[in-house]
Amino acid sequence: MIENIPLQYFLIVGTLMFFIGVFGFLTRRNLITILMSVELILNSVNINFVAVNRYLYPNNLHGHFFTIFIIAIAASEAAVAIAIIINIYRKFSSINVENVSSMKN
Amino acid sequence: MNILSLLVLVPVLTVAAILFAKDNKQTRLFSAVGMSIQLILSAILVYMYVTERQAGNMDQMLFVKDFVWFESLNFHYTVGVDGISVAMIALTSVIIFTGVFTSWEVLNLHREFFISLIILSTGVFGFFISIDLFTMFLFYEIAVIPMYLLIGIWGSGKKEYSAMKLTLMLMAGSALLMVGLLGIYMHSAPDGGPLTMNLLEIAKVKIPLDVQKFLFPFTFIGFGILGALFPFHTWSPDGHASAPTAVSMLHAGVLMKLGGYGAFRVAMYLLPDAANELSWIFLILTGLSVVYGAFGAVFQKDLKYINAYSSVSHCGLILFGILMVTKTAMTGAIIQMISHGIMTALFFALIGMIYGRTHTRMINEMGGLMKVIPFLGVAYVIGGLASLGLPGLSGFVAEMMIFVGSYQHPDVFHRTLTIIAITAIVITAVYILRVVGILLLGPIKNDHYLELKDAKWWERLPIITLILSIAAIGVAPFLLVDLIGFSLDPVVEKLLMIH
Amino acid sequence: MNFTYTILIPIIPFIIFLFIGLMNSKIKPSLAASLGTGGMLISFILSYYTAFLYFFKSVKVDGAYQKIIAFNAEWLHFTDKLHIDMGVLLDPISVMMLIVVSTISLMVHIYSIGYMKGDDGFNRFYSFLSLFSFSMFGLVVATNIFQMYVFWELVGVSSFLLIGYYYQKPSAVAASKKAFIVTRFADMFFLIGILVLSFVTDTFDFITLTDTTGSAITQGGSILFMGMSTMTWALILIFIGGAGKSAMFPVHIWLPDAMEGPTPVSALIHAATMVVAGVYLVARLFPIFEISAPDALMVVAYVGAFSSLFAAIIATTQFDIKRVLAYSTMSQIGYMITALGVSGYGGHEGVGYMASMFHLFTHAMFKALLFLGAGAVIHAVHTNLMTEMGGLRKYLPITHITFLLACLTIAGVPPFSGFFSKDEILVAAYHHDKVIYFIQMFVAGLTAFYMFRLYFRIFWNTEPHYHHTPHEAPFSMTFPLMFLAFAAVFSGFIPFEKLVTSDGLPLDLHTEWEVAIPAISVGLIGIIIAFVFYKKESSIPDKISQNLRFFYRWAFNKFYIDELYMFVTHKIIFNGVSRPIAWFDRHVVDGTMTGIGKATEFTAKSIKGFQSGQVQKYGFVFVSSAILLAIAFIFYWFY
Amino acid sequence: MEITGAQIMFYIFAAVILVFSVLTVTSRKILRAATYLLFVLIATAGIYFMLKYEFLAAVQLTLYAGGIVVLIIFSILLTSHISEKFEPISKMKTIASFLASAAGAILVSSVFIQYKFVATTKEALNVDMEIIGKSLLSYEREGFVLPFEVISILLLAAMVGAIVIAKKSDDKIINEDKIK
Repeated sequence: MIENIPLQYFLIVGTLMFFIGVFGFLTRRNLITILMSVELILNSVNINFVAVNRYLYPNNLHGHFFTIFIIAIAASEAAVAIAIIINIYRKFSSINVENVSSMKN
Repeated sequence: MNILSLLVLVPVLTVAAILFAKDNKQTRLFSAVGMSIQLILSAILVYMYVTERQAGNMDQMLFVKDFVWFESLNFHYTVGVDGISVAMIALTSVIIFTGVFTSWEVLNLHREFFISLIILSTGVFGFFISIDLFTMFLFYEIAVIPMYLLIGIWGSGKKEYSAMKLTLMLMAGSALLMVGLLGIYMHSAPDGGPLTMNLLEIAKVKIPLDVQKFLFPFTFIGFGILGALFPFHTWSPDGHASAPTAVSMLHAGVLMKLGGYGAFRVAMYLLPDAANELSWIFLILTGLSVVYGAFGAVFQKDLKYINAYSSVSHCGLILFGILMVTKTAMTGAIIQMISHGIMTALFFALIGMIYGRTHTRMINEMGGLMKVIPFLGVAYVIGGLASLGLPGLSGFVAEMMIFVGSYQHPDVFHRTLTIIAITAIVITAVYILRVVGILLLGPIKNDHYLELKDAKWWERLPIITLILSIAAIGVAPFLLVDLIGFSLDPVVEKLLMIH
Repeated sequence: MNFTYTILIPIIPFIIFLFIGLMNSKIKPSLAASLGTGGMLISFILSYYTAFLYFFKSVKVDGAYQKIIAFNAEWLHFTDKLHIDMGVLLDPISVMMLIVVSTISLMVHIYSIGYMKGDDGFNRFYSFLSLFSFSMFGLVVATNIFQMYVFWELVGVSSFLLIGYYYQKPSAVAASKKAFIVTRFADMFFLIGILVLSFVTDTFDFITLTDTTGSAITQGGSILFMGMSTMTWALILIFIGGAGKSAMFPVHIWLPDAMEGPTPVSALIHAATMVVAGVYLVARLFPIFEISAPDALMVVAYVGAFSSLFAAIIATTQFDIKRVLAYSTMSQIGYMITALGVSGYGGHEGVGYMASMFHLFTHAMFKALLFLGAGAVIHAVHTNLMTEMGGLRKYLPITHITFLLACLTIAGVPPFSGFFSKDEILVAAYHHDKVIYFIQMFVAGLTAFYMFRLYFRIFWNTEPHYHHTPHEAPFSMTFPLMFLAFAAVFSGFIPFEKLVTSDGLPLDLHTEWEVAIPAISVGLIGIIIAFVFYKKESSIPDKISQNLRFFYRWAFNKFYIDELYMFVTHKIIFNGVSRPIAWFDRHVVDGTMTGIGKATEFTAKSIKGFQSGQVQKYGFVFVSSAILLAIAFIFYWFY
Repeated sequence: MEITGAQIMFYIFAAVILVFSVLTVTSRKILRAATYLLFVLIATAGIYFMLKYEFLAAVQLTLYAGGIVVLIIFSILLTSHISEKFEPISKMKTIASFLASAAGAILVSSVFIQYKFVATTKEALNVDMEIIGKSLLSYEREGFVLPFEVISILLLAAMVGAIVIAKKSDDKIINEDKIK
């Protein structure tokens, strides 16, 4: 099914997605959108893992399992992050990163 | 138990006892008892040392004890004393003893004050007994750090600023010193074999001249900062002005001597070639600071500032004598350490007591105090006379040994510097008499001074102790010279070998 | 012959000093006085006994008096050759000085019982007197130059304490401070001189130093700088120290002010004993001066001559009787110094040396007498100013007679002692240097004039209105007057030339009338002028001072030397050196240190912005740096 | 060159991923951004299908697209007004971030394009549920039991942590106010 698509295509998609995520991470100010950017980054990495696994080392499943673990970690991360976001929202009535600066000074 | 380790242990136990003290009375009682024991102990040490020497023990260091501390780096806890350290230990125990009594009535945080004070003295005692550079440095830091608390908490005036300045400058000195000491350590075994921090071992090794020249400034300035080496002395006036009485006493009396002692024991002894090559720079600095400090004192109005600048002048003379590399001048420098230690402690004690009565340290606000507080007045005059080098008191002996010793130096350069330094004795007379004239003599300026009370017993005790020490050294200097005896020989020989 | 007991002479006053000083407030004044006086009496007797033994019983070698070390112990060890010893050296001059010091000191002790009666600090006064006596004895018997320096400083401090005795009086405090600092300034040169001397000769010991056949004396002949040899410099420096104590120009300014002290102190310290320490010092080192540094000796002679003239001129213009005496003292010490300066070593050449010592002796007696007499006068009328005195001969008969005798002595009227000693000095000057001879001759006339001016103003002249009738002092005060008057009159007959000479050998001297007659006539002229001017109230002195207004004012203000010193110390040293140094230290040196601290703080503040706590900023920096690094590495490795 | 169906599929997925990724990070309405993220995640699952990792694709759909996105949407609803629009982002920041990201993307892509990947010659593994399950619980070679356990503990910890953090603790807040 993938005979005609070179590995590089997948990798480039992953790369572009990664840097779009980075761009989002750097520009967005809402904590939740930042979280979403992070999800994008994680996903792009997953694509790379999986593609490399399939194309270069089909004899084992390392990339595959790594992706599974990353998904699990992403899930826990999202849970904790959202808990923190909600807590911050309670305290500052905002989830704008620039407003959250009580550790400064 | 080795008597030297006891010297460190007794203050530690005293601190422990103070922790269990119930109230202020017990606190100061414990401190007084502990420090009296310490005083007796040092007297015993002097006696033991003298008997040992008379019995013909010619080792460089006596009562040596050695424990491995960090085996992998070959750091040891090595203690031992020669005549110089014994003299310095005796000085320290006298000063801390009197210091405890002068702080009999500290107002707040009594217990914490005494604890810090005694920890400080632990560091000093440890420093003087160490012959391992690492142990020495460790105790040095123990002595320097409580200073910050003592000035910052119990001080007066701009105390935070002064405490910070003092601590930072001394820490900068420690940093330089650390470089120097580690450098020496790294070159302590040129032929392979384990590196060592032991002074006596390193002294046998010949460190290459280039390395010595690199390390000497670090070591000498590192110790010199504590010894008020010009231009690194500026912590001293502010620090002393802000410190509480006992702390000023201990600091000017003992802590500043750590600098001179260290410069002599480490910088000069271990790096003799560099000392010979580079001493001219420091000689100029110290020679100038002798005069400079005296001139600086002439114009001050605050009693403590006057004394601080006078300390700069006198401590300059210590380093000056050490750098002169003649045995007489070095002996003089050691005696000057002791003499200045006692003298300046006496001054600071008196200033504290006068301040406690008049609530000012500005000399132009006081006058005619001799009439109302004759005991303190007379003591101040005696201290002043000792400071300006009156024969029969300790200052004279020290100064003359330094001057005569320095003038025996074969180089014209050294002799010229000696003459410059001698001019300070006139300026010293000027500022001492100016203070005595304004502060003690003349008509009484302020009516409510008429009601001032003269010294109480706990004030008389330290002052009499200090004056007796000054007079004893002044009248019978040969005892002290004998005690120091040939302890200087290894250093002088090492330094002269290169000539 | 064993002289070891002589160490008791200084030790006894020292013990008494300690006792009275420590027990200050606990003992009665009468006990202090009797202890002080009693102790002094013992020292006095011992001194006379020593003198007797030394001059008449001791063994002479080739007819010369030997230097005897009665006691010597090492006190402070510098090097194997240089060490301070504490000891007792007996030779003609030190034995003579023992006599002078013990006599005057005993008289002053006795006198003070009456003079200081009822004073607050009576015990303190006696303890200081004892301290002074101890130091002065220690000074005169010094076996080495450093011992001398030690006691030199101690006499300095006793002088300081005694001048500042009335310490609640600001002028006394200022005077004591001035005295100490000025002499200290001179002592600094003394110390440097000692160091230079010991450096070239390798010894402090007087006997080694002054051994005319030894090696020490020939050292240091090389030129040091300004065309003078090291030895010359050393000795000039040492002489500056002596000049400081002996109030020679230009370091004399402390002496007139020192009259703020109690009068017995002025008599003891500032007339008879301490101020001649400089003379004694030069005499002590005389062989070196004469043999290896004649240049230095010439300096000594001219400084002495100039000082004596200078002081005598000022003395004629002063009104404070103690100041007149102070300048007179300075002038007379100038005489002694000059005499040493014009002297040679050994034989007949050494007549100046002998004359100087002779004059020192007689001067001590008559000047102490004059001061004690002045003290009795002040005691009676409670003022120092001669303008408020007059006609006192009726009220103070004993004082009057003794004072007159002292004035005749100092004026050089034969057969009083002053005549003999002054005559010898003039003889020595006559043979050595005519300029000095004429100066000294003129000064002799001036001396007679101002002394009799003083005498007539006090005891004759118009009597002012006294608040209460002056009365004669008690016996404790008049006894010393009479004793000293006796000494002043008759000490001229002591055969000094047989006892105290430069090389210990007796001299054969007879009066040289071609010098003596002009001297006597000059003295008489001075007395007559004073008689005309001041016997009765007269307008001539005012007229003269009007005509010589400029010069008079100059002299009256002591030639503005004090003002010059004030200018130098306050304007130049204080404002020009000390204040800038204090400023420099606070602002430049400390400023640099604080600046380093400030710089750290500033750096911290400026980079604090980077640590904003904003994750996105961190992220941006992280990402861009990572990319830049990656680019850099890739290009570095692959291209 | 003939265009296969697989290629078309890939291009569609890639286009969806990239377009919606961009929309996710640029949209000024937060709920829309979340929706776009959902599309990205689904397209990613499609890519997994293409690579014949069906299990992974299923996990991606259920856990990511299903779980996490729902979680995010919940938190959006809790903390934001749906109609709220973000303030526009400052130009400087956008340009700087864009430059950094673009530079990174170009760099990494160029590396990928230039690098010659070499595939292993070993026989491919047929990925079925049995192998996946055995590998996860095997402690031998090619076994993943240790990371599996670690990840389970992490999940537990995260769960506990999330609850503790999100739990309302009134007294603590009051205390902090007092300190201020």
